[in-house]
Amino acid sequence: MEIISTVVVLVVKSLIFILGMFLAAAYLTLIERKFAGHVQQRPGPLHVGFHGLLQPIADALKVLTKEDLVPNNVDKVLFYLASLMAFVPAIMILAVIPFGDPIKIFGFEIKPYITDINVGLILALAFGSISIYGVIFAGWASNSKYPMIGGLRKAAVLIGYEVALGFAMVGPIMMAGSFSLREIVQAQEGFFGAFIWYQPLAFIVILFAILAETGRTPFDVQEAEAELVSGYNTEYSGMKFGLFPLAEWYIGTFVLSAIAVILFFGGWKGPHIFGAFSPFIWFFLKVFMMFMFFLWVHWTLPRYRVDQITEIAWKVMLPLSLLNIFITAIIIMVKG
Amino acid sequence: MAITGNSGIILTTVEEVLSWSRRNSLWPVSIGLACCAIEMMHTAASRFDTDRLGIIFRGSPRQADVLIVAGTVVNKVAPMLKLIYEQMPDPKWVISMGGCASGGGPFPTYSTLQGVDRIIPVDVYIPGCPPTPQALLWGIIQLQKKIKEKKEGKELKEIPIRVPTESKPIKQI
Amino acid sequence: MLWINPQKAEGLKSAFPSLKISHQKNSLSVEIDKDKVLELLKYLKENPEYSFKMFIDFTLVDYPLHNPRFQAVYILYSPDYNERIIVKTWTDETLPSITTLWKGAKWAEREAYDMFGVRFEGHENLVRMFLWETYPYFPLRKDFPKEGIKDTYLPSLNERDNIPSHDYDPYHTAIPTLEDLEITERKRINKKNQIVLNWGPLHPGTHGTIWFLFDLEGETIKDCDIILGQLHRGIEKLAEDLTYTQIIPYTDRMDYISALCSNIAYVNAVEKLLGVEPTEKAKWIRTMMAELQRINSHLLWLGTTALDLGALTMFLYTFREREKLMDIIEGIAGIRLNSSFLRIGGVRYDLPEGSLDVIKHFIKDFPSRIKDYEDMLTKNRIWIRRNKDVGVVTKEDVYQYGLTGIMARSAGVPYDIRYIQPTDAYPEVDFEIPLGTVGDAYDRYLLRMEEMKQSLNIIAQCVKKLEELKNDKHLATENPYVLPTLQETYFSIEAMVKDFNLRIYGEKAPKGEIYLSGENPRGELGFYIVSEGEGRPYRLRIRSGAFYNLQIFPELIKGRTVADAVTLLGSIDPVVGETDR
Amino acid sequence: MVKLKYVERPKLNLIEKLFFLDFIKGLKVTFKNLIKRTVTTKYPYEKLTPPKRFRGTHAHRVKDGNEPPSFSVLEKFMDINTGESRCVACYMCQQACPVPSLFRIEAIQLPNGKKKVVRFDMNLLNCLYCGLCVDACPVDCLIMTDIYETAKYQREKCVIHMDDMSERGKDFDRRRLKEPDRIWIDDQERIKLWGQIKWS
Repeated sequence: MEIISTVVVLVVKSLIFILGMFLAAAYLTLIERKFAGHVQQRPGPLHVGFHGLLQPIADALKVLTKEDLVPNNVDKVLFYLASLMAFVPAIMILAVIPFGDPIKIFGFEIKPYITDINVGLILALAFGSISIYGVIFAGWASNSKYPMIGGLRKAAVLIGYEVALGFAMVGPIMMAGSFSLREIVQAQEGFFGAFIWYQPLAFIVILFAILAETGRTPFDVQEAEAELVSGYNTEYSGMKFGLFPLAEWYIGTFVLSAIAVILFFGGWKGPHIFGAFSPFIWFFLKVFMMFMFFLWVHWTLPRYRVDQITEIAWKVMLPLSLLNIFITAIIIMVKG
Repeated sequence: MAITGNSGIILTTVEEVLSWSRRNSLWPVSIGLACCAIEMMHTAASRFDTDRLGIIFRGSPRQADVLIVAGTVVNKVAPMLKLIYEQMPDPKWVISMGGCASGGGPFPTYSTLQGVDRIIPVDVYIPGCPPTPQALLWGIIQLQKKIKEKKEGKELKEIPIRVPTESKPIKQI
Repeated sequence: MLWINPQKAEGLKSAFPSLKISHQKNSLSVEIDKDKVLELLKYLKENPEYSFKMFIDFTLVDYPLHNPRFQAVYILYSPDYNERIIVKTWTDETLPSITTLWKGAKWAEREAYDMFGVRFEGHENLVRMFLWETYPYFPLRKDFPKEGIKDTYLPSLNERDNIPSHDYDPYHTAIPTLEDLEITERKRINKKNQIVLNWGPLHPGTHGTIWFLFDLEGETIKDCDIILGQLHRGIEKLAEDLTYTQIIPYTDRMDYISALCSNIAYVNAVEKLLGVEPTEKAKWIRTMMAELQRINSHLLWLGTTALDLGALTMFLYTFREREKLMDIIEGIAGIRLNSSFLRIGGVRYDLPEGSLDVIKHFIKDFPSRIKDYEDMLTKNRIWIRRNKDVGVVTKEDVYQYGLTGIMARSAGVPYDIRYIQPTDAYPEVDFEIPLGTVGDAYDRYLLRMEEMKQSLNIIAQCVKKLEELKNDKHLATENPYVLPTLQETYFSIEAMVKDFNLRIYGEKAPKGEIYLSGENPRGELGFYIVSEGEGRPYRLRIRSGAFYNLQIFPELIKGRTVADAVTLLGSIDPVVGETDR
Repeated sequence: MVKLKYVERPKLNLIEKLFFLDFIKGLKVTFKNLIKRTVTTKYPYEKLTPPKRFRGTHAHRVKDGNEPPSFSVLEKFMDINTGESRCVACYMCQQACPVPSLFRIEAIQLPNGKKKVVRFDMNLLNCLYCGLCVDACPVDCLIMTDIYETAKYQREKCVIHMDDMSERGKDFDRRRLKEPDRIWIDDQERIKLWGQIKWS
């Protein structure tokens, strides 16, 4: 009985998370388009629904009912697999991200996370790395030159920044003394307890790494439109195409923003001014601010060349994150 | 040619919803050929902003719904353009922007294709050299009307959707 | 006029006794036998007394009744003495290639082969320039009809049953198949490395329909060639059938981003040929409009280049300012892009009410926008890293390839037509010509930004002057070659008859030739017009700046990556309408 | 006077490099624009009115008593009633046009010796909108209007004929004939992009 109830709870939770994430991702596209519009002094989606509120639905319906075109000379298995490989790991990271402390509603204890395991962060990194395969498969299976180059570029960038990202996360982990994301949040007490004040170097490295991981400028080499049309997903159409930007630009950015908020901004901690849902609101507010910051950078800066990006990854970001570990270790040792 | 399935017996509401989503999310291929491409860029820019109507430009034809042929199509580029059109997934539409694309325009010469409709079927013709952004937007609205009409299987005729009169009357001075 | 001093030209006779010197009102040309021409050009290039180092243009003129049939025309420029010279020779089938002297002649010779079928001995890869490899005709020959040979049944797919219009013909000229294009591609480049990447012709990043072929190893470009002609509309052929006034709208559509500048270059050449002097006011209006158009064009360049390098928002900011300029041009000329505003002897309309106020507002407002752009890009480390040391052009390259405009000035060569051969009101305005020190893409960016500021300065001076000239005439209608205005036609029968005459027979230009150029935002746009005393030009050759500037691209890109190709192409800033004509 | 000058190449100093001042400058510009008002004209709900000089679809002015003197000279050979197109079939527009084939003008000889224009077709798909035909018209008949919304589903619909050109001409004259020759007349619409302009 115990097992069944756990399974049911898990399934229900997962469904809520996945559906919620889909909807959120769809509306994140609208937020991005609105934001980009206003940065450029235009309104963005406006006439489809009230202020473009139905725009994501129209886009989704259209993309779903579009002819599913598979070019003749592609490797069919990999071609289908690639879009899943890119999308599923991005969603799976959600499994380890806590959105708040357990709360009690109608006597039930609801845990706003799927699992809380003590290697949460490592799992998140691992899932993040799997999505590289999606990109490489997409590039390879398309049997076309632009996707090929785009895929290889993206792989080079991801590998470089995965390392920097991992090492930069070590700083907060050392301070919290745990890999569990929940415990990391609990280690940050009060406004000045947030790790951003102690780990600014790690934060900068992680900012750059997230930009690179999610393919936003200045690191969006994989789909630099002027060079590679639309990069590794050039040959994809319909919903198979839709999954890529959804996974990468929206879910990826959202999830990684959540991790960054947990690591540096004390997660859902904040003054209890919104009542019972205060932790959620704080958490989503912080993640949203983070997301907006990425958008802001995306719509401002030009992009690096791919060799310059990898150069920065290996020559600047990696040493910086190692230096950060070193400094943190010394401080912890001195303080005891 | 472009619209599939029009039995008229089942699921008209579903079809209506689909037609609504299609006409509100027309993604053109960002391919510019000549002068008209500049006006097409202006249409996408801040002053006129096609994004309002849900139109965003995609680089790859595989992800696009509309081919806006913006500029002179010369014989040498015609097979490529046809290839691009064939790479687009159904349902797809073609807007022929400007005189050159629609009918050869002012270049009745040995090297110019006299109308892009000789190689790909065209849905909307926009005269002009080049058409202003407003004229292009009007053409896009005409295409949206066409998509709506096709769905209902009616004869094509001018129907009043939420569009004011032609060219706003000028206040008397 | 910048022609070489006749006495100095006589000096050439000592070395080449068979030389014929012809000194006309608008040109100075020397004629020599075909087998001596290479020697003469070498002499002109290397002798320090002449030092015609810079290659401007090469073309052919077809005289079907003359024997030999084709006249070859070389136009050279001497930067040391600020002089031009035309060298001519006659041929029937072959000519010696001058690519050993000037690399810039490579494409010009290919174009001549493409259009006239004259072969060049010693050319490294003589293939078609604009048309495809299996195209059987040579279109610019006089015996080829302008509309081509309509031998293919190619009806409209939409309207099979009814005839769409009175000038519709279901028969069409042959269009190539994909195999034909593949043959064309094969002829250009041999695969030596890993993959041959087709960059273009219908690609978001190629600024139109240029077709690049990259032989790649990884992402490094080992070899590159360019296929042009995806927008070859045959303007040169069309022009032979039109009166001088009727060609004006076509010059718009060549360099469609700077239509007014092209108008001005063309109209100036025709006016010199006809001996028409535009009115004072027209000159100032032209200068003002040209500079507005220059800002317009540079803004488009800035926007698209920034877009190509990833700064998406920049594109929309520049287009916002372009909208303002479009508003001004629309208000004055009547149409936003291809304005056809100029007429022989002046401009089409006088300035409308309120136009100077709007322009003044723009002058006041624009510097703060430039500052925004500079804040976003100039010192941005990404921008600097992407642009620095990409495509370094040296002075020698400038002379070898005939580079003009920003490309020449970024290498430190002060080659600006507004400076060496000022037309219109340019002799009377003050401005600075920025020069680069390194010659890379970053220099070209800085130069263009500086030019926008200088253009603003010129516009301010023009506005001041035009306020004084308020009641002057905008068209020199008293001249017999100038079309009367509508008001004159309505009220005077003489004007109506003159109008009818000029419309039907064209402006009968005296027999002769002229080469005159204007400073386009993209480089020197020159018009070489041969008149046989008729109302239509016998041959109109357009020397396009972008055509020659683009020619250096394959050399500069070797050993760099695809991402650099975007930067370099952006900094060269070609417009396909002008390169292909 | 024209002067030559060499441009300076700016360099980043250490402080700018370390604190990302170059990025912050750029972010400042985008933020400044984020809080500004949009410049968009919400076509089709709002429209820019083309200026009077705008070269849009062609039209014919009709015989309405405002003809120029040249018309009265040429009218003697013609059979034109009031309210009909002023065209006198002089073919000057066709002569002036760079693409003459786009015109198709036909006139017949009536029994009373006068001429009547029976056909005046223009294929707008071949038109350059250069305005040379308008400049050539000696009787102020052929004009260009501010109509630009001309997208059509069929190619044959893009050919305009004499009767609809006369209608368009009447409509245009009714709306805009008395308007001054101004750079634009819809200041309220354009204020979004331009801001307040100081008119003299």
